Amino acid sequence: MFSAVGASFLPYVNHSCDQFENENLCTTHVETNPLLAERPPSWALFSETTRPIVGDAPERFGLFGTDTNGYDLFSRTMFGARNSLLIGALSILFGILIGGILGLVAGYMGKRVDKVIDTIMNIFLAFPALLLAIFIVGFFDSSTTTEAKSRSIAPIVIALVILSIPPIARLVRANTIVFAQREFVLAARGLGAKNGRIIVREILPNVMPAMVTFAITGMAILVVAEGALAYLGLSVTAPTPTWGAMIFGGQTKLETAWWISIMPSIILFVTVLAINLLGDALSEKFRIREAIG
Amino acid sequence: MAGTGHAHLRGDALLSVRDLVVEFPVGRTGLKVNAVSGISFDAQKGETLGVVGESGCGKSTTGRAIMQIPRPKSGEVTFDGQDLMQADTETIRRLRTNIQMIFQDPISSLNPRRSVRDIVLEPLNIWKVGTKEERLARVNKVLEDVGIDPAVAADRRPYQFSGGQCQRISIARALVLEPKMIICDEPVSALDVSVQAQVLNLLEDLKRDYSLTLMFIAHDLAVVKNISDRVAVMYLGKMCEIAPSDDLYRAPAHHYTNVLLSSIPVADPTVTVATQRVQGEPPSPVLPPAGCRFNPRCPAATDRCRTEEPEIREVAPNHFVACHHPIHGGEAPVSVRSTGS
Amino acid sequence: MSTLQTAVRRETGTLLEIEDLATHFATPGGVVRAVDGVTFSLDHGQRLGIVGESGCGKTILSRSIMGLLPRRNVIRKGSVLFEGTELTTMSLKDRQKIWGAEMAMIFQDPMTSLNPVMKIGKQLAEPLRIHLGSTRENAQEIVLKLLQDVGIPEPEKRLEQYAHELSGGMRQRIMIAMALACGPSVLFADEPTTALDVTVQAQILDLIEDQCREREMALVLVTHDLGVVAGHTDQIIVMYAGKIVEIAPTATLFSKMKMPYTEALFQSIPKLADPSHTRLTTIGGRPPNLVAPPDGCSFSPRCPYATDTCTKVEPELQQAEPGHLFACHYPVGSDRWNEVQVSLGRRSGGH
Amino acid sequence: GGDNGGGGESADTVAAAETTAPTETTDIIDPMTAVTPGGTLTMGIEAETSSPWRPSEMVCAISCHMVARTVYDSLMIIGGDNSPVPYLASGMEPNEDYTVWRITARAGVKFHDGTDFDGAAIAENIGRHKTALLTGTAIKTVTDISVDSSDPMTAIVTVEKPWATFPWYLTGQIGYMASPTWLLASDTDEALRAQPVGTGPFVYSDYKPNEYYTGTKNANYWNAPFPYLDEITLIPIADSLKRRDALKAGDVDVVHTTNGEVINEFRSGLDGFSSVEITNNAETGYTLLHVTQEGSPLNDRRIRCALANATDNDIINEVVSFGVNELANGPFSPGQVGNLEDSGYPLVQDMAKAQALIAEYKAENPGELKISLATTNDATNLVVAQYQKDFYEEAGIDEVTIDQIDQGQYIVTALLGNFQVFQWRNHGGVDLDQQYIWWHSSSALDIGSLALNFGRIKDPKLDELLDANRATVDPAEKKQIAEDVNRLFATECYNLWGAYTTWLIAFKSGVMGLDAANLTTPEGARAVEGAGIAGSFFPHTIWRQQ
Amino acid sequence: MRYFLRKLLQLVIVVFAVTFTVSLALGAIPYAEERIIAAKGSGAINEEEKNKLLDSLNLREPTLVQYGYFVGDLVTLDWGVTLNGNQPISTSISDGLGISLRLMIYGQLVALLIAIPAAVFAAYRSGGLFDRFSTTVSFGFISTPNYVLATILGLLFTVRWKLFPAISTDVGFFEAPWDHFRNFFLPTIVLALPLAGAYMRLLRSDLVNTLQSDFITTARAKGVSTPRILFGHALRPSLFSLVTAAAVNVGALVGGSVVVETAFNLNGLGRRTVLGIFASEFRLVQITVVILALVYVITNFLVDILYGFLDPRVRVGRLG
Ligand SMILES: Nc1ncnc2c1ncn2[C@@H]1O[C@H](COP(=O)(O)OP(=O)(O)OP(=O)(O)O)[C@@H](O)[C@H]1O
Ligand SMILES: Nc1ncnc2c1ncn2[C@@H]1O[C@H](COP(=O)(O)OP(=O)(O)OP(=O)(O)O)[C@@H](O)[C@H]1O
Ligand SMILES: [Mg+2]
Ligand SMILES: [Mg+2]
Repeated sequence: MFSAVGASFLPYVNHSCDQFENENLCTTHVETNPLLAERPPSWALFSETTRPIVGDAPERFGLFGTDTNGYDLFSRTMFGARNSLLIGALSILFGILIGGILGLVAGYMGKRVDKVIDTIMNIFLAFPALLLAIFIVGFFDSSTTTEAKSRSIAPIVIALVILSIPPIARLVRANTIVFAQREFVLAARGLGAKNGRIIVREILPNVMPAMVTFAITGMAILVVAEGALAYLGLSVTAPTPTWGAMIFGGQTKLETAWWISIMPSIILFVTVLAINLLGDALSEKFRIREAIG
Repeated sequence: MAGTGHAHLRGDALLSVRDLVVEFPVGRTGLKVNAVSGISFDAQKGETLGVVGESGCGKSTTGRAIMQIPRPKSGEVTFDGQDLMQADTETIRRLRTNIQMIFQDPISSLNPRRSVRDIVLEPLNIWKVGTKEERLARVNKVLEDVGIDPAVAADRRPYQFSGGQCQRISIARALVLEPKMIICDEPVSALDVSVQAQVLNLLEDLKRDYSLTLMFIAHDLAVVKNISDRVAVMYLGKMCEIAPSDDLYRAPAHHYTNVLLSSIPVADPTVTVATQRVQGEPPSPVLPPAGCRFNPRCPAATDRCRTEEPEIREVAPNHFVACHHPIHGGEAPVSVRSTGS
Repeated sequence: MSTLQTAVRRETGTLLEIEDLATHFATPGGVVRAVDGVTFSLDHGQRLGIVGESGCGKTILSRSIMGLLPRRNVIRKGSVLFEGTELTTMSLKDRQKIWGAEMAMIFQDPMTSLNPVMKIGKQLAEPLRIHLGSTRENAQEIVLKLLQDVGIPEPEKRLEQYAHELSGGMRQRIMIAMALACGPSVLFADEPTTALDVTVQAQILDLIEDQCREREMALVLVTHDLGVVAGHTDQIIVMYAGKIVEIAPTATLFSKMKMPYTEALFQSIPKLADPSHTRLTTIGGRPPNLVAPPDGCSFSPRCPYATDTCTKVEPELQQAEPGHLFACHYPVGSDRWNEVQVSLGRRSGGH
Repeated sequence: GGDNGGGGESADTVAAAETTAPTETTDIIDPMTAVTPGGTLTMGIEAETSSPWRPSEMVCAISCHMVARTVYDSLMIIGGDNSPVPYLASGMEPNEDYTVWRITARAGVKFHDGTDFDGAAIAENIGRHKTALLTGTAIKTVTDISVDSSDPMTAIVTVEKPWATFPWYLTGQIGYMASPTWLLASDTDEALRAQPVGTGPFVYSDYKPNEYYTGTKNANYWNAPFPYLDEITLIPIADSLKRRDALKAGDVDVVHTTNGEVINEFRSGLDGFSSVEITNNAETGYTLLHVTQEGSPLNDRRIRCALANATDNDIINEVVSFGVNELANGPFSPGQVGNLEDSGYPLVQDMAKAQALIAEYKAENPGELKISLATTNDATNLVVAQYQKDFYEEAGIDEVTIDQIDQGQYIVTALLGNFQVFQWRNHGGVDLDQQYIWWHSSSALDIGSLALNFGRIKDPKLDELLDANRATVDPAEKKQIAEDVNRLFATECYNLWGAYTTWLIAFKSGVMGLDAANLTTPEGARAVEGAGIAGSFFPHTIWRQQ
Repeated sequence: MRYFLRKLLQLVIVVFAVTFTVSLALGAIPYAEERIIAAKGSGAINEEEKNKLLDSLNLREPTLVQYGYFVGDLVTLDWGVTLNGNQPISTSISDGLGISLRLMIYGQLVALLIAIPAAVFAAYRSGGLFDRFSTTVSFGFISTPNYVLATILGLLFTVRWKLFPAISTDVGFFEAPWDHFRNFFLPTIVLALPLAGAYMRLLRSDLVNTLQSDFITTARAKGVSTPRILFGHALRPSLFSLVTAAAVNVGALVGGSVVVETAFNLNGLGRRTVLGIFASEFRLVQITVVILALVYVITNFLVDILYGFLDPRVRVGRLG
């Protein structure tokens, strides 16, 4: 997904170099290929010019312009994709893993197990999501020592995972119940298969498509959710770019330098749309495959 | 009807079921469905026992209860000399392999996401039978036996097959562990007449080749007659009548059996169908009628039927019925007489 | 349209004339020729059976006649004249005026065919209120009468119930009552009893027959069960791969079937009269692929009598006797047929 | 860290009023002639005080003072000649060596609850500050507060050491006089604490935290003809752009702001709106360094000064404040005593020097050089932090980690001393003595204890200068001391100076009298322009053109 | 009946778990004591006062005792005053709840008013132009952060066109309906648009499935007009996911509209909570969490009943 978005923009990067007489700007672009960069490109690399081009508009600088720190927005957006999508992907991955297991077990075992899991999910849902996130992220930041520390993506992922478990578990549970009633499950039991085997071999493959579709949509949602965390300052520490943090960072400059917020917003939107269309396409594919005859 | 009693049970059966009771809770209401209310029957080795009865009368539940899915509330299920009701989970798991099931819906009974080979291989994998090669060889053989070309079909998935082919695959899966008995739960109800014929023929052949005992559940009496040696008629969780199939069709003793028989549409416009139609709607298994469970709809019901549950008894040689007023005369407990008409 | 009016109009003649009707679906896998050039007509009050294997296009045919098809990816050809009016070119609004009023339909699974969240009474009253503009009270009255007609006990109570609270048989009766509500001149019954018990099936078939007679309503009974059509129709169409392969008055068809497919179908039914363990005749092979139907006669790949001619030349419908048409190069009773029968060690008429 | 309030004593000096309003200026109008009294006014302020309205408990920044001044009068105000003049007090006299102060209550003044204002009220009010976290530190040296046995209108305050500058403290939070009856009642009834009772121009009428505070005209105000307005409402709107929007949309009549974007917008003139700018007595935005932390590289002067040299404040000012502010070279803004043309602090970036300093340090102290930089989640602060990170890293710091913490924790982090580099803004104020508690080693407690000397500066030289300033009233001497302090900060680089804050007050045309200098005492003294706290004014004098 | 008892039991367990965690959570906050003292601002500078303060908050009791006190206070509604002494906690919460509830209800209503017709039309012509257009727009709404939307709409509607106030005041509906509308319009829209996007997606896909059901064909065969089929027959059985999502959002929006509330200066519960965290008003936050949990639990309970109305089959538990 990421490379698809990234790759389609790469030719423009090189192309945009032609517009500049200053060769340094071109080389900067090449050097800071966002897909390879270890850290986000900073204006310090522009030191040939006497002063960084700060908050400049896209029509004058770069593809997307620069932000208030003089960072090239295009590079940061691309680099931010790595973080945002990583956060989204990791969160949904673990969410699916844990939520999926809970849902499968609850749906297949039913009865008491189901009730216990349902209650646990309800407890999680009963906490306001926002506060849960604040608390979780805060918990991992808890030391107020003088030690240098910057928040990595781990606590953010954990917060998002916890937020995404209940809905995933519910979805998987609902699907599992449908398949647990199908006769091939009965047949497997009749063959002497144990519960674990039935869940893994018979039910999981059938619930998988729904999970994958949900995962894809869910990832889009989580990429957006990271933005909400950024609003509360709970996302990855600056200057590491994420889309959420970038959009938030430019929010106060919407009147004077709209591109700082809007450019990453557009990319976020296009990505979310693309991810979801992919999800739709996948689910369509699975649907046809399940059809009879 | 409402057959209690064990008059019809024989000593030398492979499978023997006594007073089987299965109940289910009804949603959130606290009530219960009396799905099976004390049924007894048996099946001898190599025999095909047909079970008929209207929808919801507990046929499938009976079949599953034999396999202990779910475990019945009470009763006795003896298979091959072993009491399944008393066995622990692990023993049952092992014993289940001796009794296999084939289901009504061929699509639903095959996992749509697994290849045909995987599906048929699964039982062997579960029980770790032989080496990998041996398992594959066995799968191929069984597939061939049921008329599926393993070379072409093994890698496909169920949705790429027709209903009849799917049913064959599910039969192959049931056969691959070489069980002693197969419970067929309406295996042809969802199939076209032409395909139905194929599957019925196939079952007959396999029964011979694998020396199987079959329990064949259906609601189509013509189909059941074609395949069965003996036929048991159920109504609302109870046993009505059990007899060798030709006898049963020639001379039904229970009024419900009679109604069933006359309801079968005959593919011959020249035949005027008997006008015997069942009255009223099927009662709910949640609140079954007292006495004989068929009494509210029975043309011959008397007060006795409304209060006293009839006991199973023999009305002709090997022809057992649970009715106070069987069709061919014989008020219970009147001595058995042969059906002359 | 009041019952009286319809009765007057029904006096004579043809109700429906279907001419070269074809319905194809454009799917990603190719064009599915679900119904492929069907021509027949239906008289007032006539009971027609349509039989054939699963997937041969019975449902699509009956829906094509009504014009009740999905909007997208459908290719339609041919003409449907209802009382002389062309239906295929009619606007949706006009067709909605005919649906339920002039032509009604009931379906295979009465559970899924009833709205699970709408009270029975409301669903029943809907066609009355739409087509006849009945008031609530008025509609209720008619509905109660209808429920009595279809033999539902305690009709008042049913009005307030939901579909899931009724038995399968009762649901199908509700469906029938709903179809009959506005006194249509033709009822399409698409496998109305497949989901039901034999005992209930018998009741429902009786009911349909009674109502047709009482209301002088034409019936199109779609089924794959030859037994069902045998007792309840005047005429039968046998379909195979989207085409009519045989059409005959019911009695004629059963006694003098011409098409080997009809024959095979008939022979594969287990018969009560036969003793246990009677070997059944089967039709080999698979139903044809409707995307790429075989050349020549579509049944040829599965037909024991097929020759090169069959695989190359598509047989036209030909007349055996008035009202009995079939499409076969080597019909039952032909020389070729006899030859093969002998080679198979069979005599005519099955076993 | 926005304007994390530095306490009431951040009050006031004198400074030449420097108002520049391009379109329309509020000239000093004789209150007796042109004014039309009446009307209501709504003002958008930048923060909720988020503290109770009892003077000893407030954590008071500008907005808080704006609200407090409607309901309370301070004992002293800063007069037009930049020295404290009595306002609610009728007089304030020291003894010979400035260890005993007699404060006399103005006669005939009544609190809003009808009780009399007297010496006991003064004693009660000042006494309450003794146990307070912030103001308690400020008056730590006060040993006794009593009422003169011979004159019930006079309170006597005794201090440990000579404290010549004490009157400055009574121009702000410590000087606010609340009704002792109310204070007492609110000790038990917590709900009363949010319904202040003072002697001020407006009587408390309604208050919803974070929503609004409303006062209605005190008809019996002792300093007639003030106030002019019938009613004043203050609405906290944290976001400056939103505050401006609210003004433009007509939701409020007046706003104050330090946002460069908004200031520029009003500077260029907007139809229907006027503005005044206040730069005197302004706070200095700066970056705090923790300078005595064990094992911290910041203990080394070279590192601190390297950071100072590495920073290009020009660009930060340009980007963050749209260049509206003047860069700072010390703690005292222009016009403040102690301000120097050249304090020795690097005003322009000198990266080479910074790199040299760090290289020197590194040669002596091998190993990785890491610094953590604390900031809040505020977008602007983050921008600054990222600049700092880039500057410092370019200068040779191996890794600068930005530590984003929420505001609640931010202040505590500062108080506890749990930081290395910290963004901060405060220290407005007129007299150097008002910085005593922030810089003196006596308030540099151990890390982990709440202390106001956040950076834990423990410099005997600085202590000496602060103590000397406290004991004198001689302007020349005070000037010398303040300049020495300025130079000391520049040499030691205890703090990294940023820019002096520019305040702008924008208002609808027709709002008049938004100038402290319009306030006069009954004795005829005028208040200083800017009211001694940049960004604020006295509500007394506002009126609306009808 | 037994079902409701069971639900009730679950409700109790959830509430217990939430209160317990919340009570415990205080211990996990770094420098909680210092933060409380700093927030208190006064009266706590010397050890004695400090201890008095901390003791009065039961902060030094063993965990279980703290929990006991917490629950006791909760139940007796003895919630005290905020640390800064501005307001009784009960007033703060009830004021905030008033604003947030209204905002939530308006937002949900508007979102549903937009989503339902759009979804119905999109589903009716699924794959068509409108379907694709509305999909894109939905994702646009879903992926535009609230604060961006708030800023843009704010610039247009308040500053440029002066149609609505830039900062909303909590004007009661019955006092001044028009002002109430003006003040709540923009926050409602900002809240509603992303919701509408999500709701539309949900409902559309369920509707597409429902429209393929047999009973829809039955209705068509009866001659029912298209709008009536869509709204009268197809809509209700398709509402399950939507209702579930909307129900979950009830809780989420009541406590989680910080962004919108902040953008329009509305002092709702979400904003109060976040400000409460920043101002170390832990007790306020704790109690708010419990209240929000109750809101969640109660909505869930009501929605369970609503399911029964949406689909009578649920009432007898057939859908399990
Ligand atoms: N898991 C279950 N939970 C609750 N009730 C059940 C369950 N399984 C079956 N029943 C009920 O038990 C009764 C008997 O069901 P069963 O499936 O055995 O009937 P059947 O004779 O096989 O019917 P059919 O011909 O429709 O397959 C029915 O009333 C059915 O509703
Ligand atoms: N919407 C559709 N798109 C594509 N193909 C379709 C569609 N509807 C039906 N078909 C195909 O058209 C053919 C005829 O279908 P139809 O439903 O008429 O069969 P049928 O004779 O009624 O079968 P059955 O007995 O199973 O009901 C089938 O092969 C089916 O797969
Ligand atoms: Mg069954
Ligand atoms: Mg069909």
